[in-house]
Amino acid sequence: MTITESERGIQDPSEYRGVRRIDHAPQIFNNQPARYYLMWLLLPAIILLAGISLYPFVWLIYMSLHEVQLAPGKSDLWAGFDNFSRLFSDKNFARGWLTLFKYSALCLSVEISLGVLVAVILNNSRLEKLFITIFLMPMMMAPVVAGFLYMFLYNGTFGWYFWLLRSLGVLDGGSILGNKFWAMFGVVATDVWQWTPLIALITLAGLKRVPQEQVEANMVDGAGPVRNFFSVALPNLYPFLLIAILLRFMDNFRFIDTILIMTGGGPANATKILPTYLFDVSFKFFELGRGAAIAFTLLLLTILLGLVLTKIFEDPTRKIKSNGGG
Amino acid sequence: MASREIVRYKSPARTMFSALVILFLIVFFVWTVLPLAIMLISSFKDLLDAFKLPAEGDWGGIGVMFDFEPTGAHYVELFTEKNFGEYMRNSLIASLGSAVVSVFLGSMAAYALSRAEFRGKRDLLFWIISTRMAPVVAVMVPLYVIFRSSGLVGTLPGLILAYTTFNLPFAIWILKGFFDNVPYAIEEAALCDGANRWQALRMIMPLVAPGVGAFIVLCVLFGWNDFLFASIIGSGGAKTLPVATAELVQPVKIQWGSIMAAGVITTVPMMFLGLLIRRYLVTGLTMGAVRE
Amino acid sequence: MFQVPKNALYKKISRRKFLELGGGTAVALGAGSLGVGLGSVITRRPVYASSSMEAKWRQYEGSKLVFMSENTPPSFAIRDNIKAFYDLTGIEVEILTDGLPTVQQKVGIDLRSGQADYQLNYVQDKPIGSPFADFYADLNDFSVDDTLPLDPQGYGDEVWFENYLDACGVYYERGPIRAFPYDCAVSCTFYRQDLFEKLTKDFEADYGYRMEFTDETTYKNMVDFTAFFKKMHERDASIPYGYAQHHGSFGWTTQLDIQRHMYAQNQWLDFAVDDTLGSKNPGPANWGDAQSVKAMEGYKALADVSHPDNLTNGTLELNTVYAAGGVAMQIQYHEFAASVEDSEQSVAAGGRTAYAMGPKGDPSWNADGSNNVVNATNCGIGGIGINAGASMDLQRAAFIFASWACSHETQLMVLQGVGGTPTRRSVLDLPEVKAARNRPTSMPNALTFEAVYDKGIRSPNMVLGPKLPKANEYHEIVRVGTQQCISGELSAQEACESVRDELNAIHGV
Amino acid sequence: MATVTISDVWKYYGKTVAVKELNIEVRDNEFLCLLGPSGCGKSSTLRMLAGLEFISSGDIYFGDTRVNDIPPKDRDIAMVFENYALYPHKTVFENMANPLKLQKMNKVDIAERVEWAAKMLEITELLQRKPVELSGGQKQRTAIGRAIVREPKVFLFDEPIAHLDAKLRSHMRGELKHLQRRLETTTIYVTHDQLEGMTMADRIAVMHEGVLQQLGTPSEIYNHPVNEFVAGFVGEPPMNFVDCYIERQDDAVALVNDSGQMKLLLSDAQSRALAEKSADGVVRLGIRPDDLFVEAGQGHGLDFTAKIFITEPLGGDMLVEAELGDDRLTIKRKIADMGQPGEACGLAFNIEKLHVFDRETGEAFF
Repeated sequence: MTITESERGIQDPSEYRGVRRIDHAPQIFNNQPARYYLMWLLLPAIILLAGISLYPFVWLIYMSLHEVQLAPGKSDLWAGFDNFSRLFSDKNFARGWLTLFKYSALCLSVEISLGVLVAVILNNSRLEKLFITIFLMPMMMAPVVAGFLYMFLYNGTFGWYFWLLRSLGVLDGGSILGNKFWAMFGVVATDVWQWTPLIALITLAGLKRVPQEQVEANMVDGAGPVRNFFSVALPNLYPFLLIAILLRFMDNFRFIDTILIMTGGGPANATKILPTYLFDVSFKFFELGRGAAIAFTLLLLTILLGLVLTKIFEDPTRKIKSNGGG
Repeated sequence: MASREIVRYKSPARTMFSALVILFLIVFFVWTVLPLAIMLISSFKDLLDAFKLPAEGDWGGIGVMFDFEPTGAHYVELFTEKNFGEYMRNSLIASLGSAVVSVFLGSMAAYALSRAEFRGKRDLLFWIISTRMAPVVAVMVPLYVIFRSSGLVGTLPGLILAYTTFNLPFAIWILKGFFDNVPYAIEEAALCDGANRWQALRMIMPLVAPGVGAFIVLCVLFGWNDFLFASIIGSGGAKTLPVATAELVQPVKIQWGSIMAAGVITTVPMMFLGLLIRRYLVTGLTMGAVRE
Repeated sequence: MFQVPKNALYKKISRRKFLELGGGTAVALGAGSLGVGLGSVITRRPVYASSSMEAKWRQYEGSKLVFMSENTPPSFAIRDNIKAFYDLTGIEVEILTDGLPTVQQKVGIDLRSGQADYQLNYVQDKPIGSPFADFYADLNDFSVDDTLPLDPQGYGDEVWFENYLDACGVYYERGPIRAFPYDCAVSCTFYRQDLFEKLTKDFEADYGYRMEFTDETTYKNMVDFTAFFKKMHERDASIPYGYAQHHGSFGWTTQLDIQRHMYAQNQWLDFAVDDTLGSKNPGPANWGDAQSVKAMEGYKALADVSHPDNLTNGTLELNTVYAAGGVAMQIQYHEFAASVEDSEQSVAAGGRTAYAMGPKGDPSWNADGSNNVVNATNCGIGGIGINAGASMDLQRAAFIFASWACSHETQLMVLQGVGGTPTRRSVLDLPEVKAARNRPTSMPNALTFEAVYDKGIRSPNMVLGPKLPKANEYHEIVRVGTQQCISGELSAQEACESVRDELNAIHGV
Repeated sequence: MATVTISDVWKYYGKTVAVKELNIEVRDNEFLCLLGPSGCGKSSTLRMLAGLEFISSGDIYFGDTRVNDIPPKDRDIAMVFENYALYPHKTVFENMANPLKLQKMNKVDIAERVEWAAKMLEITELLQRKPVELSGGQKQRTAIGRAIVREPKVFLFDEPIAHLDAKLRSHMRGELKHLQRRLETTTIYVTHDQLEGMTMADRIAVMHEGVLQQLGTPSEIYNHPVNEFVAGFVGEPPMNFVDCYIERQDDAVALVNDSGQMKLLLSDAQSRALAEKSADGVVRLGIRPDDLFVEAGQGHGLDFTAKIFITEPLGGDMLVEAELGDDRLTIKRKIADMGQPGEACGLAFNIEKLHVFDRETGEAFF
C-alpha cells in the first residue's frame, strides 16, 4: 500500500481533531524498536486487564465444568457439560431469557420511539438547549438511586405515581410492583425514564448529520415533514439507532441494580430477567457451577453483540463518525 | 451550507399539530423532571409527612405534597450519624483514583494501539472491548476471590482496581479513537525538531487533553454510580454512597427520607459533572460510536 | 489494618489449601501467594484452668478479629458497645455489616476457601446456617474448656429460650453446636387497637361477632377483619387496609409467612423430617397434598382482601407501610416493635398498637376436618458461629467474643439500647425488663414479650421450618410458587404441585 | 551546507515498491525539487531523508555520513510539512522555539534566534498567537520559521504551500526561493505542482511510479524531456500528443497522423536522431501549445486547415482547441477573434520544437 498525497491532506490544519488520518502507519511506528517501545506502553494496561478479566474468565470455565462442592474438604467434581445440559431442563433459565428479551424489547421500543420523537421535535428548536440540560439529569443518576426513587414513587401506601395511576383509574384497584403485569411496566418505566434522554441525544446527534441538501431536495420534490422524516432522516439515523439499541440491550443485562432493588425479580418471577436469576443461583443458592454455566451463556451473547458492534465501529463508510468534535 | 431553518407555512392542521407537539413536550418535561423534584422535596420531609397522600382521585389534594415543614434533619443525620462524609470521600477517592489510573494506563495503551500495526490487533481490541461489555454478575464470584486473596476486599485500592475493570477498557477504546484522529505529522514534526519518541508523545497529549479530561470525568461517573462492585468488593472498609444508600433500607424500616436525601447527595454532583462534559457525554455513553 | 503487633503469633494467616474453589487455576496463576487475610491478628498469653477470670478474659489481648454480620439492629448495638468488650479483653473486633445477600456471598466464599478472613459469622439459621453448617466449629469443644472465660450461666439448652439453640445451633445431627443464639426475630401480630375499638361495632353489625384480636383469633377471622377493613377503606380512605402479607423479593420472609399459615393448620410441614435437625436429604415434599392445597386456598383468600401492594412488601417494606398507617394489622417480627413505637416515624405509636400471637388455624380449613389448629409462630434466630477454618487460637479468641455477645449482660445492654431481642431466659426475669412490658416503656420491644416469649415460642406453636443445605433455593421456590398462586397465575392446587415438583427436583426425588 | 547522496535506494511497503533504485546527488546549497504526481514515491523519498521512514535498501549520505540508522532528531534536518504540523496548543513563538528548546539552548539565545527568524519571515507581531488564530499563509511562515531557527544541514519541504490559495502560493514561491538563497542551505522540496518546481528549483528530479525519470535543470526538463511522462507532466497547458507513423520519402522523413490529415516533414537532424535510435513504424508526436500557430478563417497560408473546437480567452492570451482529423490540439496564442466553434482555422507547427516519443516505451527520440 502506498501513501497517497490526497489521503494525507488536511484542508484546515486548525481542525486536527477529527481529521481522519491515513490507515497505514508510517514506518517510524512500525519497525522493531518502535514496536518494542509501543509494546511497553501497551503492556501495563494489558497485564492489568488480563488479571481482572481473563483470569476470572478462565475460572468461570473451570467452574462451569465442575460440580462445585458445598462441604468442607471436598474437592470439586468434574462434571463435563452437565451444568450446561441441565440448563435445557431448567424452566427458570428459559424463562429468564424470555423475560430478558421481553424486558429489553419493551424498554427499547418505548425508548426509541419516544427518544426519536422528542429529538425530531427538538431539533433546531429554541428549546433544544434547555431539554438537553434536562436530559442529563436522569442519566447521571446511579441506577440504585433510580431504583429507590421509583420504588418510592410506586409505593402502594405513599407513592405519588401510585396515587396518580389509581386516580386515573389505570391500576384497577391493584398495585404497581405488586402486580405481575404492572411490575414489568414499572421497571421498564424506570429504564425508560433514565435512558430515553440518551436515545434522544443520540438521535439529535444523528439528525445534525442528515444532509440538509437531501431534505431540501425532498421538499422541493413535494414531500411533507412526515414523509421527509421517513424518507430522508430515518435512513440516515439508522446506524445511530442501531448503535443505541445494541448498547442499551447490552446494558439491560449488564446493570441489574435497578431490578434487584425494585423487585428482586418478582412478583412471581415476572421481572426475573436472566442476570437476576444468575444472581440468585450464584449468590443465593451458591450453585457456582450452574451459575458459571448461565454466566457463560450470557457472556456468549455479549460476545455476539460485541462482534456486531465492532463491525459497525469498523464500518468503512463511517457514516456515524463525523469530522470535528470528539 | 444552507440555512438550517426549515420554512414553514401556516395552516389549521399545522396549528393543531403544533399544539399537540407542545403538549407532548410539556408531558415529557414533567415526566423527566417530576421524579427528581419529588426526590428533592421528599428529602426535606420527615417520615410522617412523606406518608401523606391525598385520597384517590382527589386532584385538589395535590397540595399535600407541599404541605410540610421542611427539615434538613435527614441530611444532618446522614453526615453526623451515618458517616456519609466518609462514604462520600470513599466514593470520590475510588472513582477518581480509578479514573486517573484508567486514563493514564489507558492513554498509553490507546496510543500504542493507535500507532502500532501488528497481527491480531483486531482480536486484541475486541477482547479489550468485550471485557467492558461483560455482565458484572457473570464474573463477580471469581473476581471477588481474586480480590480477597490479594487482601483488596474492603479497601480503597481494591475498589479502585475493581472500577478499573470497566473503566480501563472504556478508556483504551475511547482514547484510541482520539489518537486515531491525531495526524502523525505532529509527532513527525516533533521528531524532526529533535524530540525523542517520549517527547513526541508528550507533544500530542495536549491535542487529546480536552477529551482525556472529559473521559476522566466519565470514568468518575461510572465509578461513582457503580453498585455491584462497590457492595461486594468495597463494602467493609470502603463503603461508597450507592451502597450506603442501599443500606438505609436497614434496619427495621426503610428510611425513605434519608434515602431520598442520600439520593440527592449522590446524584447532584454527577449532574454538575454531566453538564461540565456535556459535549463528550454522548460519545462516552456510546463507547465513541456517536460523535456530536 | 495491616499493622501487626510485635508479639503477633503469626505474621499472616496460613495460606492453607488456597481456595479449593477453583484453587488449581488460582495457584497456577500465582495469585494465591498474596493471601494475607483481612487483617486478623492473634497474640496469645498462656492461661491455665486455675488462672483468674481476668487472665482468661485477657489471654488474647492485642488480637484482632473480624466479625461478618448482617446490618440488623443487634449488630449495630453490638458495634456501639464494642468498646466494652475491648476494655474487658483487649481484643479488637472489627464488625463488618452488609445486606444479607452480600453477607451470604462473602461468608460463603470465605468458608468454602478455608481461608477464614471472617472468624466470626452472623449465622442466620436458614440462609447461612443451613448451607454452611459443616464449616462452623463445634462450640461444645469450647464451652467446657476451663481456660476460657466461660459464662457462669453456661450454654446448655435450658439457658436459652425454648427451641432457640436447636434453631440456630443444631444442623442435621445431634451433638455439635454450630452457633449460639444471639438475637432472634419472632413473629407476632401487630394490630391497631385504636381502629379495632373504633370499628368493632360496624364490624359486629356485618359479621355478627366482635372484632377483637385474641389468642383464639383464626386466620379465617383474619380474612373477615381484612375484608371489612378493605370495604371500609373503599368507603373512607382514611381507614387503612386490613392486612398485608410478606411477599416481597426476600424469599426467606415470604417462606416464613406462608409457613406460619400452613403450620397453623394441622401443624403441616414441608417435609417429613425432624425440624429441630433438618436434613440433607429431606425426601419428597409434602406440598401438593390435600392439606397444603386447602391451606393455600385460605392463604389466597386472605391475599385477595389484603393491601394491593401485597406482593411487593418484604418485612421492612411492610413495617414501613404499617408505620405509615397503610394497614391495620401485620404479622411482624417482634424486634420491629421499637420502630413502630417511635412516634417520630410511626403513626401507629403511642399505644395505638397492640401485640398478640399469630392467628390460629381454622378447623374448617383442615383437610381431614380435625380440630388440630395452633397459633403458628416462627422465627429467625441469628446465631454467632465460629469459622472452623480459622486457627485454633483465633477460634478460641472468637469464642470469647461469641460468649460475651450472647451473655446475659450484653443482651440487656442491647435491649436497653436500640431494641434487642434477648435469647437468654434470665434476661426476662430482670425487674427492669419485667417493668418494661407495660407502657410507658423504655424498651419498646418488651411490649411484645408476652405474645412472643410467654406464648408464641412455646410448643406446639413454634415451627422451626426445614433446615436444608439448599435452604435458599427452597425459600425461593416457595416464594415464587406462593406468588404465582396469589397473583392468580396458578390455582392453589397447581401452585402447590409446582412447588412440590421443583423441591423434589432440587433434592433429586 | 551539506551534500545529500541518495544511493541506490529502494523502498517497499509490504510487497509494493514505492521507490525503485533511486540515485540522486544533491549538491551543497542546492535547491532540489522532487516533482511527480501522487504516489510517485517523492514523499517516501523525503521521509526517508528525514528518517521518518526506513530505507528498505540502499544508502543515504549527508556529506560523508551515512544516515540510514540515525534517528530524525540526530540528523540535523528541518522539515516543513504539507499541513504545517504546528503544535496547536503552543504559540507561534513556542512553536518556533521548540527545536531549540529540545537542543537545550538557553532562553536568551532562543529568543534571539526566534526573533531573527520571525523578522526574516515578517511574523514578529504574530509571535504570541496560537495557530488557530493564524491564516494559512501565517501558519506556513510559522512552520518555515520553526525549520530555519536551527540552521540545519538540510531543509526538507513536503508540499509546503499546496494548501494556500493561488495568489499567496505564487507569492510564497518567490519568498521561499529568496530565503533559500539567503540561508544557503541544501534544500529538498517535494511538490506535485510542476510550476513550483520550474520556478524555484536549481534542479528538478521528476519521479513516476517510484522511478526517477529525469534529473536536470528546469530548462533541461522543459526543453528536453527524456520521455513522454516528463514531457506531459511539465508545462502548462500540457504538451499535445499525436499518434503518428513514420513515412519515408526518399531521404526525407515525415510524420503522418493516423487519420492522415497531418503530415510533418522532419529536419535532417531530427531524421538522423530517429534513424540512430532505429525508430520505425509508429511513434508519438509531442508539441507544446506555445509551439503551434493558429489563424482564423480559410485564407491564412498555414500548413493545415483545422476546425475550431473551443476557444478559451485568458486575458492577454488565449487557448484554442482545434481539431485536426481525429486529433485535438491545444494552442496558445495572443488573444484574437478566432470565430465560432466548427469554423475552419489554419494551423502550423514549429518543427524545431517537435518531440517524438516511442509509442511503446514513451522514451524520447528527440
